[in-house]
Amino acid sequence: MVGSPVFLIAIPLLAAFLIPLLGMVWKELVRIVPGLVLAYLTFLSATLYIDVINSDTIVETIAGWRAPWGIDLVFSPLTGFLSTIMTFMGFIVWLYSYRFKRNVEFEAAKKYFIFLMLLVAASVGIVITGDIFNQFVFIEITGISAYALTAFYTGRNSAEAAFKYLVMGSLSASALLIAIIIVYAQLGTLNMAEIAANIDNMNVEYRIIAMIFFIIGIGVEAEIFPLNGWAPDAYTEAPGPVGGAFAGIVVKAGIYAMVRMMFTLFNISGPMQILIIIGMITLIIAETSALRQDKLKRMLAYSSIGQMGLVLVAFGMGTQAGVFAALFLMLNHAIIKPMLFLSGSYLEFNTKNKYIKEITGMGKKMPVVSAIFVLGALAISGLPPFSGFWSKLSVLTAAADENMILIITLVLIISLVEIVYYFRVINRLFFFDYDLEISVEPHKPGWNGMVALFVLAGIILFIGFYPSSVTGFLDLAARDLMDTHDYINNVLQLGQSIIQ
Amino acid sequence: MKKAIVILMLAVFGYFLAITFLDPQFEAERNRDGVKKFYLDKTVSELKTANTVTAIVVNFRGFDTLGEVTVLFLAATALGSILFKKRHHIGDRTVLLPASAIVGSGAKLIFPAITLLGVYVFVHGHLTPGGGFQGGTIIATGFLLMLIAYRDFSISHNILSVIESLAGIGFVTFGLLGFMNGGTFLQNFLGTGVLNDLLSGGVIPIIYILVGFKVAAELTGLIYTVLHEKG
Amino acid sequence: MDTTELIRIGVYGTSILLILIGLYAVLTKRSLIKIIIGLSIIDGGIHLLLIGIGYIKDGTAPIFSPGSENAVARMVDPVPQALVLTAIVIGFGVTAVALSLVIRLYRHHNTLKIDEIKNLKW
Amino acid sequence: MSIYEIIGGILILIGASFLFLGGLGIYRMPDVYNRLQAGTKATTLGAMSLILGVGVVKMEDSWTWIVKMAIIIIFIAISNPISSHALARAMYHRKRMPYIKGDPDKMDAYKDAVAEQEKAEDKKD
Amino acid sequence: MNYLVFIIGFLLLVLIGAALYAVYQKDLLYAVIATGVISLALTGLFLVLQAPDVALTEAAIGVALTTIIFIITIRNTVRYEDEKDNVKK
Amino acid sequence: MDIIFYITIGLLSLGMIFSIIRFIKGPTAGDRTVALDTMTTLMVAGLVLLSAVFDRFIYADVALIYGVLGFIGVIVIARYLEGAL
Repeated sequence: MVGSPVFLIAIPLLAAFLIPLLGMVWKELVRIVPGLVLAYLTFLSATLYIDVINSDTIVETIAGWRAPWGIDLVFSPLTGFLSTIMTFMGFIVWLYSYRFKRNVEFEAAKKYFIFLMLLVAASVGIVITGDIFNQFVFIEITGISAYALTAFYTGRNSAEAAFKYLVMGSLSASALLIAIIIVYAQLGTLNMAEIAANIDNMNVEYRIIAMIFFIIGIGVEAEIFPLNGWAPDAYTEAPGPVGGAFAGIVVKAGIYAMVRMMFTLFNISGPMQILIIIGMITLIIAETSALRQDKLKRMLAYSSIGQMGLVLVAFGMGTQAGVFAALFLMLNHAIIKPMLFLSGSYLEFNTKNKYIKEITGMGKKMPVVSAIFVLGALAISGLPPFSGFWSKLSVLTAAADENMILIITLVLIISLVEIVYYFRVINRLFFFDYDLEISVEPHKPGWNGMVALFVLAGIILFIGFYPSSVTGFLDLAARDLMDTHDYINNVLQLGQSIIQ
Repeated sequence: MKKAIVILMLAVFGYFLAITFLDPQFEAERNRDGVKKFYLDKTVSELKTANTVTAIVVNFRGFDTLGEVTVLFLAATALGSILFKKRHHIGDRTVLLPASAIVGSGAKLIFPAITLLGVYVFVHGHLTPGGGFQGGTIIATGFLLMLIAYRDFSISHNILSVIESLAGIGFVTFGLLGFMNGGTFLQNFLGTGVLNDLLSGGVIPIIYILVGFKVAAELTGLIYTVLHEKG
Repeated sequence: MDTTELIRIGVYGTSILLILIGLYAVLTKRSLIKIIIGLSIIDGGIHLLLIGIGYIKDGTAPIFSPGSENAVARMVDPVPQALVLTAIVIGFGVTAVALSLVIRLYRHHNTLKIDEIKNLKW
Repeated sequence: MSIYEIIGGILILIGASFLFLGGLGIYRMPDVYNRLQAGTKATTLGAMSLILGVGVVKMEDSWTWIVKMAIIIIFIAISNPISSHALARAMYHRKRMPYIKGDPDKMDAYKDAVAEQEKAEDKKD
Repeated sequence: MNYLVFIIGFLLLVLIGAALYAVYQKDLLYAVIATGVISLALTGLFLVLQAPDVALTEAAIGVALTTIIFIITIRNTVRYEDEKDNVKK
Repeated sequence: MDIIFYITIGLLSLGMIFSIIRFIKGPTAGDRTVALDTMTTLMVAGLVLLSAVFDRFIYADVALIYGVLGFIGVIVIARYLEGAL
């Protein structure tokens, strides 16, 4: 074993506290160290994940008190899978923004990389923790770094987007805290496994109310329908790579928290229908809004919300196949959406108002970046032979198994809508006449950005041609999520007590 | 119109809260003991920490505290980042008129006392109410008093950030030392002493003192940043 | 109705009222600082609620100072207190960030009114 | 009832009545300077007396109480005058005029003047 | 009826009153001072409800720091909720 | 002894009520700040009294810290009103 899951949180925090000191020694270190840390985290997470798949779930206790009393970290096939994706995407985002033009100034770069690293670490924390209050703390850390990153550029309307995000974020955090209070008052514990084991002792009425507050609390991170008003603005106003980090990392953590709560914590008949309804509303509203957007990043943001709605619909089927499809969608979205954000950020780098019409003709000036953007667009709208196709297909098969005609039609229509609005951009990129008035000079991408984009494109193509390479992992993860009993056993019965 | 919708929403929301918390059932059905008894017992028998809340904050749920310290660290950093200006100069505060001699000498008189009080609060965190956060806040407020009373009182941002970093590193290092010695992060690996002694509780007082230094440095930096910001 | 019951209902009811008042301020007030005041009122309500959960009849603080070592049965629940401690500090961090955002918004727009700060659709 | 309790009780009652009078003074006094007198002088004495009384009452059991009470008293003795001074000075710099004793008619005139001045002053902030 | 009920009831009333005042007051400075009063009542309540740790935290953070930071923000921005009451500097 | 505590608590509450009325009535910022200052002192006394009522020595820490920090808060407001913050 190379390390313990606790290092996934402890090392980034240590590095974050260390970076101001290192910056005094050599200024370049503030840029390099976060990358090293994120690379280490990716390595650690991947190694642990392979361990977990081959043997058993790792339950790491903290401060020597086992599960119901202390805080524990659960590194299971599901959480390991998600944390590996997140740390990897964090590394890619770091690589992309390593020499990002506006970050060259020392003070700004220092803060930017601290926020980015803590954003990744706290999102991993949301996923691997086994304690609801600890999850709340990590959600707040994610939130504050996200607010700071959203307001990072002083020139734009970013403060406004960040303020909006902050108000919604703290309201939802309050709701989450109320849910925690209800659960703690009734069951006297904060541990997820203990709650899941004792949930039957709780009055159904209180269970439902606590669940509603939980959904409100996590909904902001997970971008579900009434609570996603912040998302388009934050994605638009934040620095380009940060939009990618939100879509690839933070939202995944939010979705995870939500499904963990639904599947494991609250064992009520019917939550799955709630998920389907929420997901469908989110999906329809977001995709129709994406159709009307005239700014590239805003369109991508709505598309991201829509994808999350689709993920929720797939989770809401509640079957093994549905969960599998949802995880596949999450994997694809975690890779493709950041790629779109990163390449899109290059495309519109020098435009003034970030409108789609301003990038006309970029396909000829920046062919490689544009090609990668097109690849991402095709993949996310689910065209074969790219990876997005397989995930949409698995959603369709899962729905077909359950005879959910409505969902099948919806998914097909949504795919059509997605194709329409992505082709609008592709059309602008390649097939519109070069117009001197609105066209701008291209921004020359750095080597680091190109490496990041190529790695992502390679992964998409690889998954597209060999989908069977990931389905095994996804299957294990899906089984892990479905098996509540196993989770409780793993966490609560460590065998011998390690209390002295 | 909008207000009516809001009030309707609030009514629904309040109804949900009321049927939960004001219901006598809520009290009757709850599981009173839960983890509480275990904490109270173990605090005395194993950790030898008089203040159970401190034991929970630093040891049982020490991971939360690590996150909490990170939140403050992030808030201080975010404040610097959000209020960042292109030409970054910490200009003079536009003090229109200096504080009177009474406030000045009073501040001078009371500042060491406040600092001492803060130190007392976080050193005795495991015996009496209070601890790192409270003590750190008190010290930071003392610095604020000096900043208000004297226009030329200044604190080096570098020293603050060094203290902050060292304290944070110390916290995580103690956690990792626990990992090396006992097998789990933040585990207590020192002798626990006798209940109600100053030197009891193993690593708990040490960690709380580190937290105190960190919080004091962070909040002082935060106040300093906001105070020198002229809108 | 005995005393503990009365205290319980009073504390819970007030916390709920505080949460509602704060929420009302956040949703209807047009000044940015008022919104943040609303948020901090909500926080206060929730903290009170959490402390109220832990209170028991004739309770005493969970601190084993000399002379009260034997009061274990009377001690109130220490866990909500630890949680509130964490929540207060986190709430302060969020408030500080929010206020710095307000200062920056004022720098750009020269106003605190939410209606006039609408370059993005609210 | 021991001698400690009697002395302490008397001190506590004296302190409480001074604190009450301070609160009453805040309510009754005509202008801000007078209110400052009542609100800080009387309450400082009251708080000191009350705290001393508590220390004396508890002196029967242990001496630690009176030490801590003494610390609190010292802090109050230093801090309260400073804050009231700072407030008075702030009011003076805002050119808040004091109320000059006279017949009740002047009271209304004074109130009007204060309101006027306040309006004008606050605009400047 | 014992004195605890009286103290708690009194502080709860202060709490609600101060919260309403803070929400309805047009002058932001007064609203901020009212939040200080909310913290004051909360400190007392926490002590009565046997949570001295929390009372200490609320006293340190709620009464002093939050109020101070709000006031510094008001110093940096404007004092009144209604624009027309603010005279541009 | 109990009767003394009752009377004291009653007197303190009355003082608090008068300060609150002054706080609400105003009319100026100075009056409100004076009311806040008075409330702080009253609260310090009340907290000390509560620690005596509960007979827990350690509760007095809260009063001590409340007194110190409340005073700094009042000074900040005063400096703001002076226009000198």
